[in-house]
Amino acid sequence: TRRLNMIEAINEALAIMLERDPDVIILGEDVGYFGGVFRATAGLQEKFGKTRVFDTPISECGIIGVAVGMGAYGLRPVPEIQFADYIYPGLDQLVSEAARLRYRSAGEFIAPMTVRSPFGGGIFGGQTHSQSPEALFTHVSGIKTVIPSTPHDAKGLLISAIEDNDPVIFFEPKRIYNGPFTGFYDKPVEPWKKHRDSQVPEGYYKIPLGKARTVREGEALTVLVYGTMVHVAEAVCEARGVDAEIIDLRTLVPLDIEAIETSVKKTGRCLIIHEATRTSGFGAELSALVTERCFYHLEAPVDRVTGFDTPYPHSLEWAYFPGPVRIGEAIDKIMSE
Amino acid sequence: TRRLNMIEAINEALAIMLERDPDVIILGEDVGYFGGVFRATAGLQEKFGKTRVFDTPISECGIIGVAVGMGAYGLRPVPEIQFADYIYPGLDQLVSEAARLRYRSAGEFIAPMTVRSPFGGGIFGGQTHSQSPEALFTHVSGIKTVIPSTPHDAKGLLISAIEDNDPVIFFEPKRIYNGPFTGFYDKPVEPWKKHRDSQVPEGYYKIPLGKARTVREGEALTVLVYGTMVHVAEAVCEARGVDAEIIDLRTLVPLDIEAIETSVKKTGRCLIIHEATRTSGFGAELSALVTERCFYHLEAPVDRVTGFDTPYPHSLEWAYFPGPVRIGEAIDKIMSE
Amino acid sequence: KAAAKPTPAPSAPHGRQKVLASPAVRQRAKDLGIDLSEVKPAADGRVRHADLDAFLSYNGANGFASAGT
Amino acid sequence: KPGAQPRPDEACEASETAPLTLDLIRVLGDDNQAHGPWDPKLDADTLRQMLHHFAMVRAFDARMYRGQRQGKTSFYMKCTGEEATSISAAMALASDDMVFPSYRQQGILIARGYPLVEMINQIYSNRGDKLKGRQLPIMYSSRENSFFSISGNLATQTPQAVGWAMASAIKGDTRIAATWVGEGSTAEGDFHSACTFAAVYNAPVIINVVNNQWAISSFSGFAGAERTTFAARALGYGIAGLRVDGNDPLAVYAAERWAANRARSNSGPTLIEHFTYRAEGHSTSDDPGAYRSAHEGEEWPLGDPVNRLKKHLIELGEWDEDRHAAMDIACAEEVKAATKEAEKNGILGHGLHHPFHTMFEDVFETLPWHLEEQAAQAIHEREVKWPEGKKP
Amino acid sequence: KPGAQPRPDEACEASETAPLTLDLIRVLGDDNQAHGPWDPKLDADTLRQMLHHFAMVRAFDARMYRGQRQGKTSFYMKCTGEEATSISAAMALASDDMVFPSYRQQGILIARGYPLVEMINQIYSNRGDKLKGRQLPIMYSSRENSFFSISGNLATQTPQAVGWAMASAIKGDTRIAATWVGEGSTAEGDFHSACTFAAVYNAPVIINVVNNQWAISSFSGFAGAERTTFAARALGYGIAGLRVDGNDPLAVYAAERWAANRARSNSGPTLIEHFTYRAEGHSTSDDPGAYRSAHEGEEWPLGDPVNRLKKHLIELGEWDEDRHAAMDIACAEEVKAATKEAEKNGILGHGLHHPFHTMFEDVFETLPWHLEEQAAQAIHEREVKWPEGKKP
Ligand SMILES: Cc1ncc(C[n+]2csc(CCOP(=O)(O)OP(=O)(O)O)c2C)c(N)n1
Ligand SMILES: Cc1ncc(C[n+]2csc(CCOP(=O)(O)OP(=O)(O)O)c2C)c(N)n1
Ligand SMILES: [Mg+2]
Ligand SMILES: [Mg+2]
Ligand SMILES: [Mg+2]
Repeated sequence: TRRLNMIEAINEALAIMLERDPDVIILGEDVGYFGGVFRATAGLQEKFGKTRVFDTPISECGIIGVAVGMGAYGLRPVPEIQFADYIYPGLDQLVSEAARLRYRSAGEFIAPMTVRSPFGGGIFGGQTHSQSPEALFTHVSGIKTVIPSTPHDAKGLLISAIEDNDPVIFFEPKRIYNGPFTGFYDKPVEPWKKHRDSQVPEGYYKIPLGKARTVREGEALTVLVYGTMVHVAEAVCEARGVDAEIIDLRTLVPLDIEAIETSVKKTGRCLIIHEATRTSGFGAELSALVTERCFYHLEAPVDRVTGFDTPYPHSLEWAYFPGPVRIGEAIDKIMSE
Repeated sequence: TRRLNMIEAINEALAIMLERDPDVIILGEDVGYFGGVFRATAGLQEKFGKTRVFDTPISECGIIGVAVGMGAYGLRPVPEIQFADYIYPGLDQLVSEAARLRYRSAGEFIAPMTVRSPFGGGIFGGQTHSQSPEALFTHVSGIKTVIPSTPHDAKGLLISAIEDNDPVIFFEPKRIYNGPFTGFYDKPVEPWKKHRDSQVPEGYYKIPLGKARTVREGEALTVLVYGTMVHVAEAVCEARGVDAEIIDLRTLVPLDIEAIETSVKKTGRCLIIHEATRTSGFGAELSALVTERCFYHLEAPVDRVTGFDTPYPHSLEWAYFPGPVRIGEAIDKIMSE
Repeated sequence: KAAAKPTPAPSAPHGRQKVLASPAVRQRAKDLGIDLSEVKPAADGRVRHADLDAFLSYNGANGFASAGT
Repeated sequence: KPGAQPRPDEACEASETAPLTLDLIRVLGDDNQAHGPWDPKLDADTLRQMLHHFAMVRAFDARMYRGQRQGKTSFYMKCTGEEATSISAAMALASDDMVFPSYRQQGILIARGYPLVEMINQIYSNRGDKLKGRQLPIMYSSRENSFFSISGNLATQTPQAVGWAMASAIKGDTRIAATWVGEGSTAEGDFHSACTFAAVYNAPVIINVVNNQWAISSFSGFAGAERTTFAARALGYGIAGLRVDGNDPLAVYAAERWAANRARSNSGPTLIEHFTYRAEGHSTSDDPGAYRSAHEGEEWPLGDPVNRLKKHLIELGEWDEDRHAAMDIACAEEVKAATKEAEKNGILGHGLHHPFHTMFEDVFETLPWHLEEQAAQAIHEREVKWPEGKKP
Repeated sequence: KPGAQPRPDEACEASETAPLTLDLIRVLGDDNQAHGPWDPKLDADTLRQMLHHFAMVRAFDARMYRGQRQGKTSFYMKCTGEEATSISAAMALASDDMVFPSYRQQGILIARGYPLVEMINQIYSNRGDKLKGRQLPIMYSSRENSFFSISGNLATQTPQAVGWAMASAIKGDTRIAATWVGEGSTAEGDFHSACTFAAVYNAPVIINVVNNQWAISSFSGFAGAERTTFAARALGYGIAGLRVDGNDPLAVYAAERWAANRARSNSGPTLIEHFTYRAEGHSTSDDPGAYRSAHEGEEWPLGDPVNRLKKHLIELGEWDEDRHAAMDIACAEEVKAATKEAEKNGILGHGLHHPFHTMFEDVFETLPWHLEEQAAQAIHEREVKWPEGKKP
């Protein structure tokens, strides 16, 4: 193992899959010659050629649409959507076509694509470079939603996603591409190389989709979280000295319900954290599931800490962001019930 | 008041608003000369002319996109999307543009449009004429989601929606256009004219957005429901003799939280019903809210009865539909806890 | 247990007397065979584990067996 | 006019086709003979085979339409008057070229020999339906016949076809892709994506725009037809474009073959507008009387393609009225027999559907826990509704 | 070549413009004189005003770029080399014609006299920002100046412009709409919707495609430029199309005025391709060195529009180098002064932002309960972080 940041880990996963499987191809805006606006595909076109890694017209509909056709042919496309905020023009091809193709053709045709897309805020990107639309995809049958939180996981999950025969949306928390941001925006962010989970094995390895990761064990409270917020949650629990069990979901669909149930039944308290807007965010589903499955174990109301129900504002982004204060107070409240 | 079915009530609301406000215009696929595939706009072009009511190219993106521009000009467009299943190509214009225009321009420009769209299943329409995508819109900040369940409400809510200065998505439960379907698909559906809520006042009246309707009062259980499922819920409670308080939400965003809280605190039990797929459906948000706000009053887990997490299947649609058996068993379970 | 006791309560004018408690407290009470409405709640009207404990030790003195932890 | 259109080399510059995008390629004249450079010079056997496919589709449409009216299924769509745009086009392709049709190209399946019984099973969504009753009638899929799964969402198949063609090119495969889309549907953004990607990557694909002049109740002007032709869209992207009389089976065949040869030799994509006429209602849910005059249909603006091909064959001395009448009867019989056969597997809503568990299969490759739970619920509900022994 | 392009009547058939979609309308020659029928014959005052706007935008871009580098804001985008495509075009419109720009048309605001301080307030997202700090820098909005709110989502403004124009026509208003979209962005479905709706409803709109040859790192070929021009897209829809040298201020003015007159007289929409060159990086987040050669930029393929206009004025005897140098200094001073003024309202991230409650306003016309609750939470958090007296 070496220490990699998240972009390097993703780049490595892509390179490995391009190498191993001649049917894997990468397409998207600026992913080819330039290597992607976040450099996730840097060097890949040079290494694998223009038929394996190529730039596309600026049409998310076209990018996903041709990927559906390529999947039907037998390729395993890995399209990039430059920012999750820009996925909507391609949404119909993703939710009405890719996600339903296996079902509607009774398995005759499949869409084994992995749509990579940077998501989330905290980079002063304003309302169109900061969104977290993951909940929308979890409502659609037939698509898997995967969100890594560390370089180690990013590589292993991305390889699993690419090998998966179902369409996967792979959201990359761009705020932590370069370091595990903990929500203390006025302090410098540590680089990944200092973090335990930047240890990335060389070569091919997989992390199964649908399996959560216990970030730390605890008895007092279960925290359900994913992406950037994993690190914020961890830092806050650390700072408050709460004996929290932090579960990084890694995959929203399919969900590791067993890990969730076991933990909440143990702790009797559950806090859910995400950066996305609150109403009908994935936190709502988690809250409903916990209530349905762990009801009589609950000592306190399941609570959600989320982004607000507004567009992501440019200048007030740290007021919007579900940071240490919001999380800390929610923890205090749950623990005091 | 006269007795109208839902299509007639909607048609009347549109006619009244076209009459009252010269800035109201109607556009959509087949809405003009023909009067809409469900006849909701029948006669309106003839009466108000081709500049007020007109057919469009088959481009949901264009329909919503031009409506945004028309709204910016000062018109009050009422676009129709022929089936909710076909809204995705126009989703970006709706969620990234219409919904955020007031916010991003700090009120300089608004998008006071009402997007009407038939939704829901039960008509053997297969997976592309049966969807209930309302949850997606509730996750987006800046758009209101309205769903009527009776001719009386349809007219009053639609008038409110059109007069509202925010974008509204107005989902019409197509299964009950002609009669209040109660889920007993093997029995003939009564026509609206026999139903109490087909009494529709003549002329202009409004039902405020954000106010739920108590369909019936009860002490034993709160049922949160909207659209077609209101009638199914009522029939099942009737059949089982459960003293349920049935709340027809009418507006999902903004939600009538007061009505919900008051009722659940009274009954201590809550069942949520919708036809949409379960995972991350609006039921999840309702469940989370009830848990957050009525936790210590709950005597049983909040439960959801929903469509399954599959595309709407053509031949097995009654196995998919959250009908009397699924609802009845859920009620029994909640009441036995 | 759908049948509602028509005992009027000041806070819930239309229904049976409501006991406020977390599901975990309700479950424990149920396991212990305790009717929550007989437990004296705290000032905020809610029954907590401590209130159950107090109820148990009070009734324990009257011959009930302790449920342990 | 028939025979007057020049036929450029298949490897020509796209711009050379510009005049053809505003013209109308025709081969069959009023004299029922083939004219000009676009005459595909098909032998009589091939022509008779084509005619037979035409007759079969028409017989099939007639019976399925009636079946829907009789309550055997929920929905049906005819292609009356447009038979050549699918059948003649499909015959000009290799049988393993991949097609991405819209919902009105049942002719392709017929031309490729897909069994009628399978089609009817799908339409009835019965126990024999290979798509497990999941799809609306006529939304076929046949991987074996290189026929892509039909979507209810208009125009989505067009960029998919381009993607398939790009994949074929990447892999050095000789197969090409062809897609069909209604003129009304060309307004969708997907169509624009398809044309843009086809142009940028020089994809070996044929984009067939079936301009039947109607989109449900909206005449083609609402897709822009009053401004220019649909073939002219090709000019906008700098790809080859042809406009063909879609009711002239020979012209359709020739145009499609031209485009197929062009694609196969890596000379690029072609957009073909098939100018035709939707002779019947949009679907069984439609009432065309509400928006177009009753005799508009009778006028068959371009002439019934079946009739035109029949007369051509008679003119060639290769066919006669008696054989034609006999063929029509034989087709009707064959369809009837297939219908009977399919009905053994059940009709819609009469119980002989696929087992409830199939509803949860193929959402994903394997069932995650939540679908397993939901499947158990559905099966449980079935038992509640129809306890052991009671027929569902 | 300059002056050689015919200028059809503004009310001509769209098809008459076909040759112009493949040509390049030019007015200014190497001799720095205006040539041919497209010469807009502007008076010297107007030309000087135009030149002043050019200089001002360039000074503004230079300073804002530096400001971003100095950490005063998060983001900036220059329009260097493309000044004419917004300024000269805007000057050819009526001041109350509605514009739907993309993000690189700051020139329109300058041309319409929008105060620099307001622009900078927006860029700094400070307390003075009329958009309340909500939008990414340069995403201006000014209803007063008939300048539509800029979106981060590419091409979405194009059907909106068409809708505005349709509304104007419905209301019998004489105002027209104009929109700007990058050549890369024409691949989006929205652009296709815009063209289709413009064609179908004959909307009084101008669709300006700014072909600056680059879309971030992707050259225009990825939008289809190797196949045909972007102006040729107009042919596909049967609307008028013009292709103009976007670095020739007189040609841009003339083409835009032609299209405006056409639209205003109800003769229909026009698509104009402005062929130009993005002389700098895509934005402050970009590193063009990674994908294009360093001297590509230096070559200024079509000649710097500022320089060309300056030389023309000098050639006319209406300008000289000294006045030009003085103007540049004056512009820089004016920008500097405006910057100072704006900085009094704060710079990004330094506390002088709008109050927290504004974050929840304008989501809807009035705040529903859930936003009221969330606003209270945000304000509470503020108090926790910065208790009374402690500066945030
Ligand atoms: C995205 C989408 N929007 C709307 C519809 C509803 N719809 C079904 S068919 C149709 C008309 C299509 O007309 P055309 O493309 O000309 O094809 P034709 O029916 O004439 O073959 C419409 C609007 C749909 N299926 N998908
Ligand atoms: C829908 C959408 N997709 C992708 C992006 C990311 N993006 C921002 S600018 C840009 C390039 C646009 O190029 P072009 O249209 O040529 O405009 P230019 O920058 O050259 O003015 C891209 C891909 C976006 N903003 N919106
Ligand atoms: Mg995959
Ligand atoms: Mg058609
Ligand atoms: Mg560009």
